[in-house]
Amino acid sequence: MAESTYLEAIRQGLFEEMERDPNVLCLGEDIGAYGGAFKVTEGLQARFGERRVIDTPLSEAAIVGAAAGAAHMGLRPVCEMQFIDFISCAYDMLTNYVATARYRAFLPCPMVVRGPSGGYVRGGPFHSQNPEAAFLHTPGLKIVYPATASDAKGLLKAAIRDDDCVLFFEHKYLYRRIKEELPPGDHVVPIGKARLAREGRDLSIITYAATVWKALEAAEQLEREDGLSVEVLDLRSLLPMDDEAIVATVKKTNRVLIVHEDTVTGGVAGEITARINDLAFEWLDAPVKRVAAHDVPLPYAPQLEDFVLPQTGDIVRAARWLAAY
Amino acid sequence: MAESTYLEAIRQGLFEEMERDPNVLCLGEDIGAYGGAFKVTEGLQARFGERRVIDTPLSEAAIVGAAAGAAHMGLRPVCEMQFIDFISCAYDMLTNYVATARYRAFLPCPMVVRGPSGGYVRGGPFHSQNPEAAFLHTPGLKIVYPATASDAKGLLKAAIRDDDCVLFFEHKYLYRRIKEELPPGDHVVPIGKARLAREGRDLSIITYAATVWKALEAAEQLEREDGLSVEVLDLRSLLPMDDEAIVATVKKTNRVLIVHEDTVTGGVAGEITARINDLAFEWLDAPVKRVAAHDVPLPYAPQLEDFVLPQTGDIVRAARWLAAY
Amino acid sequence: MAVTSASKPAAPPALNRDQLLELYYYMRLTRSLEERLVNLYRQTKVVGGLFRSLGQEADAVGSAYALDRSRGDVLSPLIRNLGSMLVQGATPLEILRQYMAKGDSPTRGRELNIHFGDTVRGFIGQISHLGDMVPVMAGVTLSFKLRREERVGLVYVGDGATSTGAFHEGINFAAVQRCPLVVIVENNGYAYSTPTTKQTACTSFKDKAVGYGIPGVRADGNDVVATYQVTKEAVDRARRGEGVTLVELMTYRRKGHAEHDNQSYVPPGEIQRWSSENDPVDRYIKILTESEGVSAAELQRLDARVVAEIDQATDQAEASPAPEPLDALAGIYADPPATPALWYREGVRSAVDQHERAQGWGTHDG
Amino acid sequence: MAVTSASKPAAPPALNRDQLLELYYYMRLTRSLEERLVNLYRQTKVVGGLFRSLGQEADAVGSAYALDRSRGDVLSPLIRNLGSMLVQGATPLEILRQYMAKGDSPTRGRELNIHFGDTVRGFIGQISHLGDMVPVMAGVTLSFKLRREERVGLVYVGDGATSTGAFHEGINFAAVQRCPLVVIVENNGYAYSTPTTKQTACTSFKDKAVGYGIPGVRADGNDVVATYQVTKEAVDRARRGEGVTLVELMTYRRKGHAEHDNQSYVPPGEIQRWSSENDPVDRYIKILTESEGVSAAELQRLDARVVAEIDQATDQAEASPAPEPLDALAGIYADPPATPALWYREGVRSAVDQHERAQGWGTHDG
Ligand SMILES: Cc1ncc(C[n+]2csc(CCOP(=O)(O)OP(=O)(O)O)c2C)c(N)n1
Ligand SMILES: Cc1ncc(C[n+]2csc(CCOP(=O)(O)OP(=O)(O)O)c2C)c(N)n1
Ligand SMILES: [Mg+2]
Ligand SMILES: [Mg+2]
Repeated sequence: MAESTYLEAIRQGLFEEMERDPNVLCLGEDIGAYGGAFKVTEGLQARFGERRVIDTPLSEAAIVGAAAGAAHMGLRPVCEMQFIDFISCAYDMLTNYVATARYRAFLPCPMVVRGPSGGYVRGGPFHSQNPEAAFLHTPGLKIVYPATASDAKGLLKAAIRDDDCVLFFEHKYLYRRIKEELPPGDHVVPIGKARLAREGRDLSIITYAATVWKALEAAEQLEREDGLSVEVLDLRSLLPMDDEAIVATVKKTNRVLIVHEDTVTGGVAGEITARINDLAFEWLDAPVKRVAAHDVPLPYAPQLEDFVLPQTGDIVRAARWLAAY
Repeated sequence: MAESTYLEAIRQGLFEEMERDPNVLCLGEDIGAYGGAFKVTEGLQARFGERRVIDTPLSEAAIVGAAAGAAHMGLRPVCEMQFIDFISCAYDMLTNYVATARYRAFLPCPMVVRGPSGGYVRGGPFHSQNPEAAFLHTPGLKIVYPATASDAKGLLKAAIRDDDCVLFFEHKYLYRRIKEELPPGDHVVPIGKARLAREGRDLSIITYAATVWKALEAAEQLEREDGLSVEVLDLRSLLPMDDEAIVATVKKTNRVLIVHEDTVTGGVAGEITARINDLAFEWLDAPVKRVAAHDVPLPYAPQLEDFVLPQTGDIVRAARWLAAY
Repeated sequence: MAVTSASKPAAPPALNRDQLLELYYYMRLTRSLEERLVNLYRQTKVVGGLFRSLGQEADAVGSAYALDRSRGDVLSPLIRNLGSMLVQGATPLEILRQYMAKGDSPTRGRELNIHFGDTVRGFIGQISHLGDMVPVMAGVTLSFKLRREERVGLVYVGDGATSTGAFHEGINFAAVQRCPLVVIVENNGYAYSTPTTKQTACTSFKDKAVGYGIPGVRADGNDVVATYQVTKEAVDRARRGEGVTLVELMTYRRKGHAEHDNQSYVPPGEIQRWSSENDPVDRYIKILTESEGVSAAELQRLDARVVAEIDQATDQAEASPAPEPLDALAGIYADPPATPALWYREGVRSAVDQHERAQGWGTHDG
Repeated sequence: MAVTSASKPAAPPALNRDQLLELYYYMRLTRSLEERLVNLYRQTKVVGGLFRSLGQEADAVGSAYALDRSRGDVLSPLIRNLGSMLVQGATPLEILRQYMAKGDSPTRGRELNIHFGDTVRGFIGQISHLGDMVPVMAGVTLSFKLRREERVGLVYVGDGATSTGAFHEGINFAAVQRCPLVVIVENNGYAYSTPTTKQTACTSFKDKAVGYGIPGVRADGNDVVATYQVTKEAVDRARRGEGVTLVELMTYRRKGHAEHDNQSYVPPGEIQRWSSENDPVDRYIKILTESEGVSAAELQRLDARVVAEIDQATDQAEASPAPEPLDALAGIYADPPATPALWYREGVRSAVDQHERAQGWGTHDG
């Protein structure tokens, strides 16, 4: 079988789910004839028609709100945010309306909000965001952020089938840069389960999305240069979070580095640290440390962006410090 | 001097700053003749006129956006959200426009967004929110959440004088329930400094806003019933956070309980835990534990709200567990 | 729902005598139920705020009456649309339980006032954030269109809520998609204390329709039949696949925003004028008795029936149990079905069992 | 900025010959500068995306020309309003440095394209989130009103951006407050790939003004003088304290949304028709030469001046230094002035010094 990119994997997931379930439909800006800003939905309208692949006005709150209304009525809308940065315009709708619908009104709200996320692409402050931390705090939502093509496909299919709203963040740096052979058949990856991306004994790196690849690079370098055996846990799902997998890796290596691309203060690493403290404090031989972006809006110039975002070298240095602790 | 409630203290702060600086103005829904939903701005329009106390349309994004524009031009707007829950409608404007204005465009944005926050008042899911965690993750904003009348006044004055945007959360349960004599003169409380609300040796409770009072109650009970000496640190400012004060209390008691009213997952306690790990891991004799709201939208019925929110008894039980660790 | 009485061929175009009396019944039920709620509020049995629609009963009842429940029409009300909810099949018992935060209320104590929904009877549980229901109802009606169902949706917004971004995005979206949606702007003169002149510079909300490329109409919202008719036309239009209509209903909020509001901001005499000259129930009684040949006795019988129904519902609601605390943790997601209690609650439920409240709390010296 | 030439009493009402030539200069400068940017983009010297205004130069230049910088007027442009920025005093050098992410660019490499501001010259640095600048400019102009300054603000939105909640809230707010604001809707037929028929059901954006209770006017945005005139009237109105005007300018986006867009969604012949029949520069040359007595030689001199200016600016911009990495940490707040580097960077700056990039990254097997 041929290899598929991360982007193609997402597109495949959309195709397969739309084929499987006539209630699945897509909503978004420029997703129809144009196929979306990144061409994720290319070919979808040609295949499923204008009724199921709808070009909307430039209105993120309306896209999300309308998806919720349609979801109440039994459809399964998948909304595209042209860049995930614009999800902020639907923040009220998602956190107040969508997330609470089942709890306060017993209204099912099976829908997905997906879009290109993340930096390392010279996109500047408004085309590079990682919004997961802004929604982690909202019971009623689920959040996934895959790092591999096969997880992208499998998690998207799970998200579309989920009976609640799933935020599906796609890392745009990975869209066309990673490729793999996808598992055959109806490949569904359960939401809420982490993936052990690399086994190790000396130290654990807990991460997700694009920095999974940086962590793997760092792990190789650390093995080569320092003889360190580094475990890399790819969370994949952030809400719910796989406490079991987190605790397992902590118990195994007793040293944890959390890595994410989002800014350090208020980022998801804080929640992970708190869970480790709570559930595995006795197993820690060193403080849980964070490698993340500096606390600034992400600047545009390569020299600045590279400085602000976490890099492989940063992970290597931080891991050495932890290993020596 | 007479005692002032928390609410009166805020009103005094507004009056004094508007007297002091003709550039200060207030914007919000029903804040003029009516004096605001909670009467915080009562008397302000009569004193300063319709040009400086402006009743706006029902448009939170416009209120915040217009405040930013006016702030660029040298004014110092104070926006009221009728309930802080509606700040979600201005989420995009605050996190993308306001927070980044200085960094990306060298535009000063001295403004305050304030409003009644928090639960324990049978307000239901949309009149009880604690939005601090949603903004903790946004460099460029500052966040304060006072627990006492004198801090409410002093921090509001500091917020209005600050050259950047300060989110000023007022706990509506405290509005008329606490009273104290306010310090005389131009009472300004610096942003970024915590307050030691009670000294202790055996255990530290780190908290802010309404749960400061629950923590103090618990501390008294623990002293009385268990002979435990409990320190209570009131953060007051969440962004920036007073790392020094946090580390000092950890080094002193070696046991930390973090308490907040907001939901536990993704709440501010995660960030605090990560900082403690980072800066004072060696001083910990027990895991950092969290007492916070259950992860659900806050329900309306007293029996449900009381169950979901953290109560004094919860703090007592958690503290006993920690002390015995 | 049947208000039985002799069926004469009706006067105004579409409504027969039974229907005319049914309109009266719902208006009276709305008003009397709110009066009962005021009593319960004063007895502190209503837990949260109380929002009145006194003087607006006609617009709520007349507009909702234009929907066809048997065809699966759906509405999304505002806090002041108690009348619409009743027309659409909500019961006084549900309303009372909801206001009193009972465990068997439609939201099991989770939400306030008339914030509850039922997709079977066709109302969607709204949230407090004004404007948000417009995009949601755009989506509800989009689903009708996509499935070629001949169903219609109706969403209410206040004069104040028209200023929200959500209103704008939602109505524009629905207009472009030609969703079968009717948007009612209830112009009751105020948003909380804010008069419409501070809400918009336009003189008539129906003029906002132009910018969305949809028809805008205006009617006397205190005339229940006129309200019904103008809404019915919009509903029929939507059902025919001709898209969105904006209907502005002119009315007046005679009570404060909520029970605590003393309306100090209202010009003297204004409320009095509306109540003496333009009460929708009084006006409708006059029409019924003077032009429709309805006798005072007939109306009294309906009034008595309303009182009896409310009395019975009140007794039942008062006897209803409080919610079970642990139920607070159920149903955030379909899967998992509940979230566990936090660690320090293991084996205890003290906050609730001891009914710990916040008395004393806050009396400390800071 | 002076385009010197003999000063004859001007033909169209308000503009003299110098001014007419100045309009030409700015349109030509806009077009040529963008062409230069395309070259630099192909050489990968432009770091991010490149957004063209080919065919829209008249609407940007003519509208901004209606402002009076000497009186402190302020504008907020869109990505396609390079011409407006130039009129308002931005220099080609600034634009080039900005696109090339240089350390001495107006944002020191922090932001893209023409996203930068200067309160002295009167432009506000916009963000990508469309619509947001309308509330911001409502506030900017509110401050003018409150201080009784006779200054005017002008904000641009695209046909697409009119669908945002922020646009609605901002224009309504400004209308109610009678802020001295002009809102230009640049109707260029598309929002990315979305034609206006999928953006709104209304046939003319100027009709949206009705709903806000403000005047709405429409002009040919490819006629630079007409654009100037209609905007000038709105500006004068605002300056007189008469509030907001919505100005719709009809134009056409001949290039894709950004350089990478192949415009496959555009009906065949449409672009060709606009470029051959309705190019704003061609049209203006015809007017200048046929009705204003401007010679071809005069225009060539201006063209040559434009090229010389751009050549010089390009050399300067290319020689400009890259930003200093540590500058990324400065100026998030007034106080503290900078945020410290994270712990694992203490003593190192390796990510940058080693110019670590992401090659190889992602070639792992998942
Ligand atoms: C987005 C938002 N902002 C503020 C509020 C607070 N609020 C509740 S009702 C109200 C006034 C509503 O006025 P209107 O829309 O005219 O409805 P009416 O009460 O007159 O029926 C306000 C400001 C809210 N619910 N939602
Ligand atoms: C709130 C928001 N949603 C989506 C986008 C992505 N986006 C950038 S430009 C664009 C199209 C804009 O069209 P229009 O407003 O007509 O301006 P034009 O490009 O035609 O000048 C879109 C969808 C955005 N910038 N902001
Ligand atoms: Mg109203
Ligand atoms: Mg456009």
